[in-house]
Amino acid sequence: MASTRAYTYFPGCCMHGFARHCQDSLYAVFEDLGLELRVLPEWNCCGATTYMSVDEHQAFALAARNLALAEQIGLEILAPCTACFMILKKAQDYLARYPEIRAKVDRALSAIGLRYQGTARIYHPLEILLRDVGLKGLKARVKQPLRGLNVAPYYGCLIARPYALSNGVTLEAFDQFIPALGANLVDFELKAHCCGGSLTGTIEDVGRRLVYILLRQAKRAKADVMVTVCPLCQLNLEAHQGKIQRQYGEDVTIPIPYFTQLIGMALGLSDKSLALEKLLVPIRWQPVEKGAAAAQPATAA
Amino acid sequence: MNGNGNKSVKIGVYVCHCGTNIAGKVDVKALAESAAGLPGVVVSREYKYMCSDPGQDLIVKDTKQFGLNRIVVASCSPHLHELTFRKTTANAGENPYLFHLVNIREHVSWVSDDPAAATEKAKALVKAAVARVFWHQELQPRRVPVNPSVLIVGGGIAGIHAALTLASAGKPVYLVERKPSIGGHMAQFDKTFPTLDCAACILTPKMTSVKQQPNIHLMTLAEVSEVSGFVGNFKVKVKRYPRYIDEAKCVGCGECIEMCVYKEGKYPNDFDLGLGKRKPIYMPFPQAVPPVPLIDPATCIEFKSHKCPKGCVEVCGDRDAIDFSQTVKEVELEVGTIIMATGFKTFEPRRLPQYGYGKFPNVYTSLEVERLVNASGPTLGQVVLRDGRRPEAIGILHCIGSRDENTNRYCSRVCCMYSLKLAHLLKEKTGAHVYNFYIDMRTPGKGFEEFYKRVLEDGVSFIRGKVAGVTTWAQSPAEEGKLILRVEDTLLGVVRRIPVDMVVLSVAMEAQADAENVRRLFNLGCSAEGWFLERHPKLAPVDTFTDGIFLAGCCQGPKDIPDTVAQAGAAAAQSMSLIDKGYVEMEPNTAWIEEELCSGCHVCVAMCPYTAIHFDADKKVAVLNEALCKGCGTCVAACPSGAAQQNLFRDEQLFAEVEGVLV
Amino acid sequence: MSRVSFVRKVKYEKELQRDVAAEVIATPGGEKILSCLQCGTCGGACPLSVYMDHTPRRLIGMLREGFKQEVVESFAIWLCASCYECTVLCPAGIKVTDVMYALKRIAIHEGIYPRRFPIPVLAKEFMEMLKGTGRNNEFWLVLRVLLKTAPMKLLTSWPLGLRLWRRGRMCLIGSRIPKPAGADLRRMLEVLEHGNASDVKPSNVTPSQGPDLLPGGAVSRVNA
Amino acid sequence: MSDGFNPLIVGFFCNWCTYLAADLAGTSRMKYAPNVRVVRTMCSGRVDPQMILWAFSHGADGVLIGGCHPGDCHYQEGNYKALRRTALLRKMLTQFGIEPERLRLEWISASEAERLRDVVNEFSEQIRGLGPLHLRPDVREEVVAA
Ligand SMILES: Cc1cc2nc3c(=O)[nH]c(=O)nc-3n(C[C@H](O)[C@H](O)[C@H](O)COP(=O)(O)OP(=O)(O)OC[C@H]3O[C@@H](n4cnc5c(N)ncnc54)[C@H](O)[C@@H]3O)c2cc1C
Ligand SMILES: Cc1cc2nc3c(=O)[nH]c(=O)nc-3n(C[C@H](O)[C@H](O)[C@H](O)COP(=O)(O)OP(=O)(O)OC[C@H]3O[C@@H](n4cnc5c(N)ncnc54)[C@H](O)[C@@H]3O)c2cc1C
Ligand code: SF4
Ligand code: SF4
Ligand code: SF4
Ligand code: SF4
Ligand code: SF4
Ligand code: SF4
Ligand code: SF4
Ligand code: SF4
Repeated sequence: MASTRAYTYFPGCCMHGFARHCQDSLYAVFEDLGLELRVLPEWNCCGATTYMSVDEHQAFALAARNLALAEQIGLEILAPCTACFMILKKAQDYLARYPEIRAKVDRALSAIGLRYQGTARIYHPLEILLRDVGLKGLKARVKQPLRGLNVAPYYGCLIARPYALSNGVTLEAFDQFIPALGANLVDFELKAHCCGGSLTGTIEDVGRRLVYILLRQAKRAKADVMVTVCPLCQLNLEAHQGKIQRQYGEDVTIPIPYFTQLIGMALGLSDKSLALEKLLVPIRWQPVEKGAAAAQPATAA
Repeated sequence: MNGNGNKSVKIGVYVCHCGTNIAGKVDVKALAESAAGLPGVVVSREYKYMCSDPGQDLIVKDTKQFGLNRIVVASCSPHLHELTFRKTTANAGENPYLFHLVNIREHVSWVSDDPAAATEKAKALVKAAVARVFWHQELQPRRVPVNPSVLIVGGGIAGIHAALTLASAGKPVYLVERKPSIGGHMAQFDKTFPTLDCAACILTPKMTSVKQQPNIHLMTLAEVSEVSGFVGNFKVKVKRYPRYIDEAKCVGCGECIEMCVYKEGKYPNDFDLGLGKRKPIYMPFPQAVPPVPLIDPATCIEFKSHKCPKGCVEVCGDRDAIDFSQTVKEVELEVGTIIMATGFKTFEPRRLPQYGYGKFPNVYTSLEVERLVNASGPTLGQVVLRDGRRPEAIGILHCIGSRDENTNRYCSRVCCMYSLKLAHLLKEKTGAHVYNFYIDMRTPGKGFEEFYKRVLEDGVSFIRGKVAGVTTWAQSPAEEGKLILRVEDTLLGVVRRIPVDMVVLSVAMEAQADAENVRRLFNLGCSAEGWFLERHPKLAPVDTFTDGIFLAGCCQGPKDIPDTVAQAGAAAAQSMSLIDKGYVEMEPNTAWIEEELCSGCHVCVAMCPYTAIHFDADKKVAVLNEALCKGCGTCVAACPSGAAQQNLFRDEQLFAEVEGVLV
Repeated sequence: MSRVSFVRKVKYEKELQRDVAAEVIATPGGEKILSCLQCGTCGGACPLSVYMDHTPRRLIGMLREGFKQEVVESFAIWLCASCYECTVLCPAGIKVTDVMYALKRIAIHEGIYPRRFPIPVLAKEFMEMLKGTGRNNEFWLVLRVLLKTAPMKLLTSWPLGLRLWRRGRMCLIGSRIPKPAGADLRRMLEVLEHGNASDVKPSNVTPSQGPDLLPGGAVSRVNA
Repeated sequence: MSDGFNPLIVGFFCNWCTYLAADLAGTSRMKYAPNVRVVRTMCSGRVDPQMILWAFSHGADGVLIGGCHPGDCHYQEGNYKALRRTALLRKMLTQFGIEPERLRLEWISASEAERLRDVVNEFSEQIRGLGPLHLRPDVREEVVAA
């Protein structure tokens, strides 16, 4: 990259919490590609999917505060958690379409000296990588092709649905980053099937079953790893593998890297900078000179 | 001075209740009373139905009794009843153009909430009309002869039926079809609902008659490229694309196809929707009319490299019908009326990726299945899947691309019925278990419900629920290798997963992809979905807003073959009624130029889109040719000295009207 | 001899509360419920409908007819994972996910949900936490929810916590927004709260505890 | 709200498109603001600046011209001429002290009843916001003479 491009980075709560490793690898990859992330100062929680169940106006205001702050900076917003991403986009959409909501939110924001204009541009980092680095650019920078690694892409619900793909990208276009890294793209039909999200913590049995469906299907499709683009899905898919295995009596162990971890591996970045050791199910893949190098999925720790 | 010279103006005002359509919102009594006080008004009345005979008689009687010489009726849109009341005025012995219609239904009562505001608006409009009609003059409509030739665009069953009807009444017909053969969609079907008669058996004789009828001039591989003129006297340019085989010389023996250097068909056949293969030289389908092959230059070796041994030419021999030198030709036609019969296209199911069309080979569109079950189709009527298997379970999904805010809102009207037909045929041919997934079963037509009963008795499973998506994601061994349909059975109240081998998508009917261009070419209206707009949905379903152009078949909206044929007959009759009358009366709304006022500035000359105005260099004034003027009024608006004026829309009339509405 | 028990299935008009539909129609996304075709696309698409007592379609159908009690007591609204599949596919353009949110809000407002049921508790705790720190810390959130709903589950949940902690993915001291900004945030939320307080209509449903469904109560449905 | 001010708007609607859209709005029973009074012309190209000024000087608070979409004119290009004319006239209006927003030109096809409704409602509101048009007497004379 000739010049450095910069973006406003909206981490969301999980990137500061259980998804540290996602954040580490995101920083590492972006830095390597000459893209700069500037954390949105004073950001607040986007409200997640939960707040909407209690009060919709407050939920929209939470998102709008972040957008108003970002508008002051003017850079494009990157939201690596698809829940944040989707909620920010949905808030933008609804604030534009429902004057009543807009009026209420405006009033609340003005009480704290903020103004929301609706000009923020919100992206998921994967969209940005494909747009600003491009497949060709990515390919050119691959130092350690992930030869022989069978990768199932998993996007989850939120990046695939109404507000997200309004940026005009399709999941099939997203998929292409996998072959660009030298890995094998696994045709994974359930790539946008719901993983149950928070249900694993609330209505556990149902939640675990949804995760089981995905893991089993990925195994059957002969995937060595299932790559995610959302820290929530990432945790959800990797955290319960042991329990699921006991419950269904079936080996469902499969590493669930965050997509920047996978990209970082191909870019030749160090395991440490990608926080690979923080995955609950480690990736055991050794770069091999020639011939197919199969990943060695480990058992759950 | 007024439009009447010095005769005093006596105006009669008539307010229509239209049952409660107007009276329910507008205070018709108050309206009539307020009109009575306007200058020049001699009599003002309200009546239940002005367009009825007693209503019209009222006008005639008053005119005689009070010596009225201006009539204002406040009722519905002029597009509906202007003509009616002009006739009434004429019946009363006055010039029909001394009349003016005020639209207080479509523009007032039906669109207003508040009765007081509606009444006020109606009063203003009536006042304006009274002010305007003051300036009306006696006018004579222009009569122009009607050319008896008819142009029919599109050779599906609609175009074919209209052409045969007109031709047998002795009218010369030009039938222009874009494809190499006429027949349209119907030619692709095996059987037709609800009687299950064989499509070819009923269509082929009609197609052959087209060929044999001396009054029909058939042009295939042709498209209209330009239309000018007006009702009775259209000038049309038609582009004829090369077939590379001379229709006049070819006897249709098909030997050339046999002898083509390609031993087997290699390229997807358009008519079979790619399910069958053809050679570079081919017959679109066995019953094609004209029964002449064509060469596809994109695939023929001679066109690509000029190095083909040309088995085709050799075998054609003395008949010498093959002509690689043909080029695009343009012909000019003169016709009096035009019938649009350009049909429809089917919905592209790739727009709904959840159904896996294009991804899973065994997901088909209904039209493809029509070819599969067709005895003369690519599989000779054997229903075998793309992977060679015979299906044991088949799911037919209704409403794909219809009744859906994400695609088309409307119901395509025929797909319930053809889905029933396909369920029956597929079951008969394969013995498979067939499921139909529907939202509502729409079978309103003669013999349709009986057909539904019959298919119910065939043992087809009818599941009320729209399938959410098609996957290959198996949850059990029984689902392995199948296409799995996930659906909420809304009548039984359970969610079901149903594995099948074949999925049939009952795709919607949509307006042709180029409907927008065609519509512009012919100056037609179009509904938001792209269907050509009829003049009135109930009372003028085959007329358009352009006089002399009529609609037939699915270009106007989705419909089945019986309705298509009925409409084609109606379009032919409308066209014939113009031809047999021999002339049309044109609205006398042409412009004229007052020589004394003309300053010779030239402005109007450039304004006229029909070059109706030229400049007389000797007199130094603009001269207007009334025969060419179409009455747009653009020159009038542009003339800085008020020399250009337009009948029915003179400055005085419009200024008075504007002043009138501003009460 | 087996005994047959009869369940009354009739519904009388006087038992219905038609105003509940109006309430949902008034919320963003719920405007179009009257144009629902009852086609079942949502139910077919929903990854969780197989576990639901009423599918989203039925909920909308019942909502329109005023079956308020059944709708707000439905377990289905809590199963909805906000995956938006239904919303994308609905041929009537209904934002079914938003309708589910609206129903959750009505249920929470009126206190109708299974006792000790974690989701509403989670939602409320989440809200409290945000008002406090402006950000969410999963460790404390989970702890607080579990304490209120199923303290015993702490026992089965700790191994995961431990694994995350070992990998540095669990922070006991949550990230919070700087103090002045935090005050701002609370202020903003309060403005809306007071704005809303006047909008809240008094409930005309007898608050009910609904079936006592502990989280584990769903097990029998799951093995379907 | 400017105390119950009910704007008067003259609508010059082309016979082939906007007039039909208004008919369709009627047959579809759409409800819209009652402020626009329609004068039918065969083409938006017939509407001359003088007529518009005449309307303003005789009490109109706004003028709405409805024509066919570009490329769709029943008479080939009358609508382009209308477009050019209104653009010029808007400049003139300012000199007379008439806000140029009081003159609006919209392309509304025969099938766009919803659009017609929205435009009428929106324009009525906009004019309501601008308040009544008060022409100075001298300007009024000038306008009439123009
Ligand atoms: C899968 C399917 C099954 C059906 N089964 C039945 C059935 O069993 N029974 C029944 O009653 N109805 C059935 N229908 C409906 C039936 O197809 C239509 O009613 C009928 O075909 C309409 O005829 P048409 O002439 O209006 O249009 P089309 O058949 O579409 O013919 C239009 C013709 O115009 C030509 N054309 C188009 N544009 C131009 C142009 N610009 N210039 C020149 N030519 C042009 C086209 O090439 C075509 O030949 C079915 C429809 C479908 C989709
Ligand atoms: C309740 C109802 C509501 C409807 N609403 C609508 C609607 O909103 N929109 C719509 O499009 N359609 C509607 N329809 C359908 C509509 O009524 C018909 O499509 C239409 O009336 C058919 O017209 P027709 O001329 O064929 O028959 P008819 O209206 O029945 O006219 C037949 C005429 O022939 C006369 N006649 C009968 N036998 C003889 C004989 N042997 N000798 C001499 N004269 C004879 C009869 O007296 C009668 O005057 C409705 C139908 C019903 C029943
Ligand atoms: S081109 Fe010649 S060989 Fe071919 S069908 Fe016609 S006559 Fe027969
Ligand atoms: S020229 Fe050759 S390729 Fe072309 S049709 Fe004739 S034989 Fe076939
Ligand atoms: S005819 Fe039947 S299948 Fe076709 S759109 Fe209408 S309801 Fe759906
Ligand atoms: S018989 Fe009449 S009312 Fe009944 S389904 Fe048919 S059209 Fe509808
Ligand atoms: S009215 Fe229109 S068509 Fe007639 S002369 Fe004037 S510009 Fe030409
Ligand atoms: S615009 Fe008027 S004044 Fe000028 S040449 Fe034409 S008619 Fe004469
Ligand atoms: S998909 Fe939409 S229209 Fe169909 S039942 Fe669900 S909410 Fe109703
Ligand atoms: S958003 Fe909720 S109701 Fe809709 S499909 Fe997803 S889980 Fe089901």
